[in-house]
Amino acid sequence: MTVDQAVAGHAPPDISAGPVQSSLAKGEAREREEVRRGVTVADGGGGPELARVVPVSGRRRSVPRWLRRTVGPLALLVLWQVLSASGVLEADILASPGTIAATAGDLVSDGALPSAMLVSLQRVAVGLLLGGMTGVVLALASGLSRLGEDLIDATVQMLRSIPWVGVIPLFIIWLGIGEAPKIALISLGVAFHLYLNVYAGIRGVDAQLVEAGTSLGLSRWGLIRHVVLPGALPNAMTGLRYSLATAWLALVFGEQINADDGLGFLMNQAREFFRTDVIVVCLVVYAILGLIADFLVRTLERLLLQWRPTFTGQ
Amino acid sequence: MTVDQAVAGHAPPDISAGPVQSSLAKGEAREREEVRRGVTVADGGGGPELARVVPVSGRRRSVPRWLRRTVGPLALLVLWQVLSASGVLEADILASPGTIAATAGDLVSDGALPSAMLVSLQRVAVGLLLGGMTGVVLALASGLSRLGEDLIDATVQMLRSIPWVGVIPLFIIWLGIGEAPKIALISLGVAFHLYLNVYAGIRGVDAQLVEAGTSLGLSRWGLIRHVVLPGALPNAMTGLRYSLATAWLALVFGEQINADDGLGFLMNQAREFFRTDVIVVCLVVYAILGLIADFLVRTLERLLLQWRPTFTGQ
Amino acid sequence: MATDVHGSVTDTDTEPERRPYPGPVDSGAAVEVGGLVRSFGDRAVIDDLHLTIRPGEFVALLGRSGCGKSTLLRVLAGLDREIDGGVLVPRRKAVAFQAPRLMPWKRVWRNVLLGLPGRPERDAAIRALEEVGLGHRADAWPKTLSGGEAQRASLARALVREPDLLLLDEPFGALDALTRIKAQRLVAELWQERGCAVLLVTHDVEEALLLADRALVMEGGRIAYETAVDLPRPRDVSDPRFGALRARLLDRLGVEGKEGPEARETEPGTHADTSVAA
Amino acid sequence: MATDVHGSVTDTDTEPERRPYPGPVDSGAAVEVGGLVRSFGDRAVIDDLHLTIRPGEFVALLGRSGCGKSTLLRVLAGLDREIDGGVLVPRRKAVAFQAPRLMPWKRVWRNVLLGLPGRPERDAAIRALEEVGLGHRADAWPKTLSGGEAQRASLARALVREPDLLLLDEPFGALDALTRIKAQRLVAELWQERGCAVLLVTHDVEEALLLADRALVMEGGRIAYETAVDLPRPRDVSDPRFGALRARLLDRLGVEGKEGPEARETEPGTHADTSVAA
Amino acid sequence: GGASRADGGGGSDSGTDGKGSLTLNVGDQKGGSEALLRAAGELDDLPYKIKWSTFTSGPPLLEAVNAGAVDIGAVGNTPPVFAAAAKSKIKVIAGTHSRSDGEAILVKKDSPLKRPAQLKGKSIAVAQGSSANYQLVASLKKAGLSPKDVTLNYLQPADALAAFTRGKVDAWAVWDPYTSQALDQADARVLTTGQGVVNGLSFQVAAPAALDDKKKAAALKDYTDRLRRAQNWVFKHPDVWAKAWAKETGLPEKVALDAVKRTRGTAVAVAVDKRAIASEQQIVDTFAKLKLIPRSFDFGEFVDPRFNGDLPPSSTAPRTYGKAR
Ligand SMILES: Nc1ncnc2c1ncn2[C@@H]1O[C@H](COP(=O)(O)OP(=O)(O)OP(=O)(O)O)[C@@H](O)[C@H]1O
Ligand SMILES: Nc1ncnc2c1ncn2[C@@H]1O[C@H](COP(=O)(O)OP(=O)(O)OP(=O)(O)O)[C@@H](O)[C@H]1O
Ligand SMILES: [Mg+2]
Ligand SMILES: [Mg+2]
Repeated sequence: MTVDQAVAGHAPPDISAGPVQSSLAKGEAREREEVRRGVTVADGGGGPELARVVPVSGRRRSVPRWLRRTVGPLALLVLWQVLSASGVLEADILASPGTIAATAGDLVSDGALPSAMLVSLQRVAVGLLLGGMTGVVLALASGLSRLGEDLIDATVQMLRSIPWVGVIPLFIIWLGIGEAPKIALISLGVAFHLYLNVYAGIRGVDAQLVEAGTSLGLSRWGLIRHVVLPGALPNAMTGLRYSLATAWLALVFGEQINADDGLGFLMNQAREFFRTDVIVVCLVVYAILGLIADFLVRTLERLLLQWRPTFTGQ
Repeated sequence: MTVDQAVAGHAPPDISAGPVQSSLAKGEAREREEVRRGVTVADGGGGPELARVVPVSGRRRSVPRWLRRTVGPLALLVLWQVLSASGVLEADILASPGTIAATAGDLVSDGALPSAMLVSLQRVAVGLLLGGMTGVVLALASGLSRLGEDLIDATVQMLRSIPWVGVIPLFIIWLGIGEAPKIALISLGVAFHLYLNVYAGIRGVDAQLVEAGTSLGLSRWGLIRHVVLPGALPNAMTGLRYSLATAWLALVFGEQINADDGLGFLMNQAREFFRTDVIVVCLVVYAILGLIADFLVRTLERLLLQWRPTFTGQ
Repeated sequence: MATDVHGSVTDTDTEPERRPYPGPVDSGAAVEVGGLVRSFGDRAVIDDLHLTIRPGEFVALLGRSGCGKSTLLRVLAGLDREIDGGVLVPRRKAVAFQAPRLMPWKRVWRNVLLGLPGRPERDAAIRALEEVGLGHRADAWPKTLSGGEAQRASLARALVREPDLLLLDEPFGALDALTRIKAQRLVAELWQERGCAVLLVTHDVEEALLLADRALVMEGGRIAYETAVDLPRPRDVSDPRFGALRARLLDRLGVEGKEGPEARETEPGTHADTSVAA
Repeated sequence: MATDVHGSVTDTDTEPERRPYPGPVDSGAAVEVGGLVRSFGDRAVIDDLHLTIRPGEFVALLGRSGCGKSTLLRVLAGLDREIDGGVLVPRRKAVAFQAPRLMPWKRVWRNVLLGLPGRPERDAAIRALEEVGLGHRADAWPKTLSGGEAQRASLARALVREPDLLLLDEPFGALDALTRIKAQRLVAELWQERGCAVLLVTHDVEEALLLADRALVMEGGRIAYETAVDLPRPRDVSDPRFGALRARLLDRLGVEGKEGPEARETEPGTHADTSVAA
Repeated sequence: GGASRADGGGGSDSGTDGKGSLTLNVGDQKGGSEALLRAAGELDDLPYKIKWSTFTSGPPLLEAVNAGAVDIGAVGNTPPVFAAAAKSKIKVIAGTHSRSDGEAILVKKDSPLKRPAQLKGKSIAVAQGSSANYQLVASLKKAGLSPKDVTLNYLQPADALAAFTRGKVDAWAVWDPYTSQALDQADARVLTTGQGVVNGLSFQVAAPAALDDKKKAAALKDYTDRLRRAQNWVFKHPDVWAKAWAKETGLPEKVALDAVKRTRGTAVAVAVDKRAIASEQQIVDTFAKLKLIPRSFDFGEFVDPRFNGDLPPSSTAPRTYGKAR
């Protein structure tokens, strides 16, 4: 449910006009009571002011979720078009959606964009996998044991704040200029995000449930599998949201190193050669990737978190 | 409590040797029972195997938390020194801590680092403030109402995935080359991180508590203040963790724009000029900032989340 | 008796009904439910339920576990609106839920004051907590309370309010005998003083008969049985009429009904003729 | 009777005691507690408590709300180790907590099977759930259960295990009369069949006397009162000895003790002579 | 050109050309050496393999050289200065000399600024540490100004373009092809060029380890020869090259052709001789004075003259397509 729903059918008690209440205020209450009960049946009394509980239909949301969620992005698109058409947004500031679409069309038809996406997708997939595993394992190690936390958490918190651009030279020295440093960059970003959220999730699991699991005779691993991890899942989903976006963002840096294809490369090159329209196409692709990631995570959440009757509702 | 603790004093029931259990298995259980109760007082019976519940002292952790947390970072430092001293880590790969300390000393004594920190700190402060407010307000709008969510959430999820380097030219066009675009970049990073976590937090608040709040006659704002926000606080803390780091990281990009001072500038410049030692000093500064941020958030958490008996323990 | 007063009509201040249902709307009732349906999936947990509660009336609601009592309470509290049918309730309601639902991030005394108008003082909360025997735990975090303590805190939170309708969902379930008696007395006193309508969900037939003007039994999604408890107050469990009522109710609730007025004296409590095999 | 068998010593398989406490260690007991202290801050909720439960013994634990019953159970379950004193418990324990503590992310039937050794089948869970009248809700998410349903699921979860010690913390508190009787019967049957030791926390004196071999009253952090329930099974609440025991226990629990064997017949249930002012 | 790529596969293998057991790792930029050699047909009969690695700009390329990840790569006249200042493991082994008309200070067409001296007090965009940075300082000096007399706005080219277009800066010091692009698209005009102010050199920078390897050294020699021939080819076929270059980089063809005629096509291969070293040393000293590098050093230590051979001296005048636009 949302606050809307919660509050709508339920006006806040409007007692504010009354005198300041004492805890279980007796004196004043008794007087009122006498009036009402007819000890002094003055006006014959009357029931309290009633309000109708307005039914809401369970299936009132006929517009599917994903459709309603396109409203915002579409509105943005329309705004962009309107501003471009009306000349407020000059072409040299930001090309109109039409121009961008044309450029995108070119990039697709000459194969530049598809091949870039494909190359990047592979990197992202590997990076997500490696980084995801690292992040979750670290989070488990430090979430589940005090010793792990002492050793790992501060270290990760420290490394996490490091700007990875600055480490690219070191990466080149350590990992060469092949796929390794690119994937390492992606993995790093992913790992830190997952770590942070999964760790927070683990540390947010209700201790009562952990106790219950222990008392049911769950082994250490059973406890992790059946209690701790599911309990950390909502946070892990937030972590996944981050990770998906981060993996693609890391390309912008990763594909500075010896790349001649990929989304990040495309964007860097466009920036290098002032291809503003290509830059915007890349940005739009990123935005779409963001929407896809969001959709994926939402779907996952619907599947995995259906047990969760939270404020989210529906 | 940690799993360590939970499991240690409580060995998992070792019933695995027994035959497969039926739900409330009657047959086999009855036989055993008869033996035990003495229906066939064969061996005189015996109590079950007992285990001692080993007391743990409440104040067993004499080493303060923050001290134990320095172990990881210190170990890393020692490792670095050892590798450097033993020649495994050559100076041209990564200078030794000593060299770095010397460079840091130079940077401090000639005022470059302090002045950079000061300049950046101001930017970070303003950016944190603006971005923090924006992020929280957006998260509230979209966390609290369905309409808000439909309009805002997808849009933010989309914009969040955009690589901001690509947008710097637009920022310059819109905001000039003064402080504005730098602070805008910081704010953006901060806002997105806070948004994502606070939104997840709001949507993770127990619906039962929201109901309780509503039934207590809380107004919309009261509900937000007393139920939704406190419930979202654990996630907001994770968001804050992110934000603090992100604000400083955004400097690396923000201070590409017409800056001649600041930590990000220092680092970019060092990178441009192949000053590996300065880069490493910057990285170390970032790492220390990360530790400070972690310390701040932990302190805040201790203050604000003491009501929360989670797996965190103590 | 408290229940024989009902006065003139008050404005209901709501839009005209969308779906007319039988039964008076403009009576001076505190609760008016007509044709209420609440389904979860295919299962109609509440199915064409009708219920009127007069202002100042104390109604006890009994029924099997899972029969929909809490669901009805949530509807009356205005918390569940995925319903069909007409429901009229006072604006001012207070609820003590079946689970305590204390805000874990507020100390007990702040939980008690939550949502009260004005700037209520800590003292007010302490007084309320003392009435339920929890004064010493006022500064505790909710999650450190024992089961019964949490339930009492939740009760205190409902009772400091001054509602026209008090909804209590098994408020004494986790209390020991003595504490329970005290809490029952407290509720009775407050009800007497304030004259609000009370709907008390309970599994304890005696409790229902000691406190209520009327006892309802819910079954099959509706009020399947209803009986006025027209005993003088203070009530005495040893009163033969009490015993008769109890027997009838227990019978209705499915506990083997050996209990009649004549058998009463040998059949104490709700456990009637329960015997445990050994 | 089930409780008169105790046999030879079994190895306790633990390190030698750090803090010796009075009382036998090597007896064939199912639970051995000596000099147990558990403090929250300055307050010693359990203060020098001694308790021995024989294998196969059914013990009921009564006491005022907040007196430390659940705390004791948590210690016995091995969940709370910030204690002083000696505690010996069987390795195989099962607990039904006061709050249901179902894993919200597992459907009811999976909750029931959680932690069982081997690869128990869904059927096993369904059977256990049917015994507590919850077969039809086996596939529900825990948070959609009613209060009583959740409590029964939690009970079923404890009962499918085959422990040497069964710890039940007010397992019938949220159940209606009939369901409660059935659940009590179920526990009694299982206990009979398995011969495990049971520690049952309850607020219902009759329940305690119907089920237990021994009833304890906790007060001031220790077992302040203890009485054997040496009545033949099946027990009958109308038995005068039952009434006498109930009266004594109620008296000990602070409910005005008009009840004596002679007054029993007019004082049904735990509510004794409660009267509510009106 | 561009049809003969051996394997066009994705991944980091930008591609390999040639046959043989020896593999030369070449660092490149988009539209750089690879495109040049391919367009000129110099990759068709390679007796060794070349593995191409593409970088976005000179500095990361030199990082890779320093790390030994690539054997050789082409960069402008400034990145080696910084790399050398950081004691990177690099050796300059060959150079080209081209016109410096592309190194320009641009102003808007309608700007009141006519002479460099008028820049006093103005704000100027420049990428820190780029060749334009040196050009700006040198041009200012020539006009009797010091960097302190102007407001320097450090901006990367893409960002500077935005700032320049919207008039957030008064002038912009930049190099080709950005110069051509700005002239074409951003209503810019040239206030002054670097001709006669900067040395107009570009370098092939190799990893010392590769030079120490006899076989690789031979390949490097062959590689630089091929580059020199390709450069000659470019001069003769500016249109073909401009087209190929534009295709590689996404530059508009017109801009590419302008840039080729203004700068790129004018390059002649020259020796890294004393004179070249001296002119680089000048940059070193200037930057040291500006505190862009911690201290001055001898640039000669980072030069390996072994391939100078019969190459013309670095003072050789670049070619020209006649009057630069
Ligand atoms: N959100 C839900 N989704 C599906 N079924 C639900 C949901 N909420 C409640 N139910 C079911 O509706 C029925 C009625 O629930 P309710 O909580 O009203 O029972 P109750 O009468 O209060 O029982 P108890 O005495 O055990 O508290 C139960 O069977 C319950 O499982
Ligand atoms: N973590 C804690 N911190 C502080 N006090 C606590 C904590 N846990 C329990 N207590 C207190 O210890 C006392 C005993 O709690 P316990 O839960 O054992 O009571 P109980 O006998 O089970 O009561 P009930 O019948 O109400 O469930 C209570 O007053 C409770 O408030
Ligand atoms: Mg209920
Ligand atoms: Mg308890």
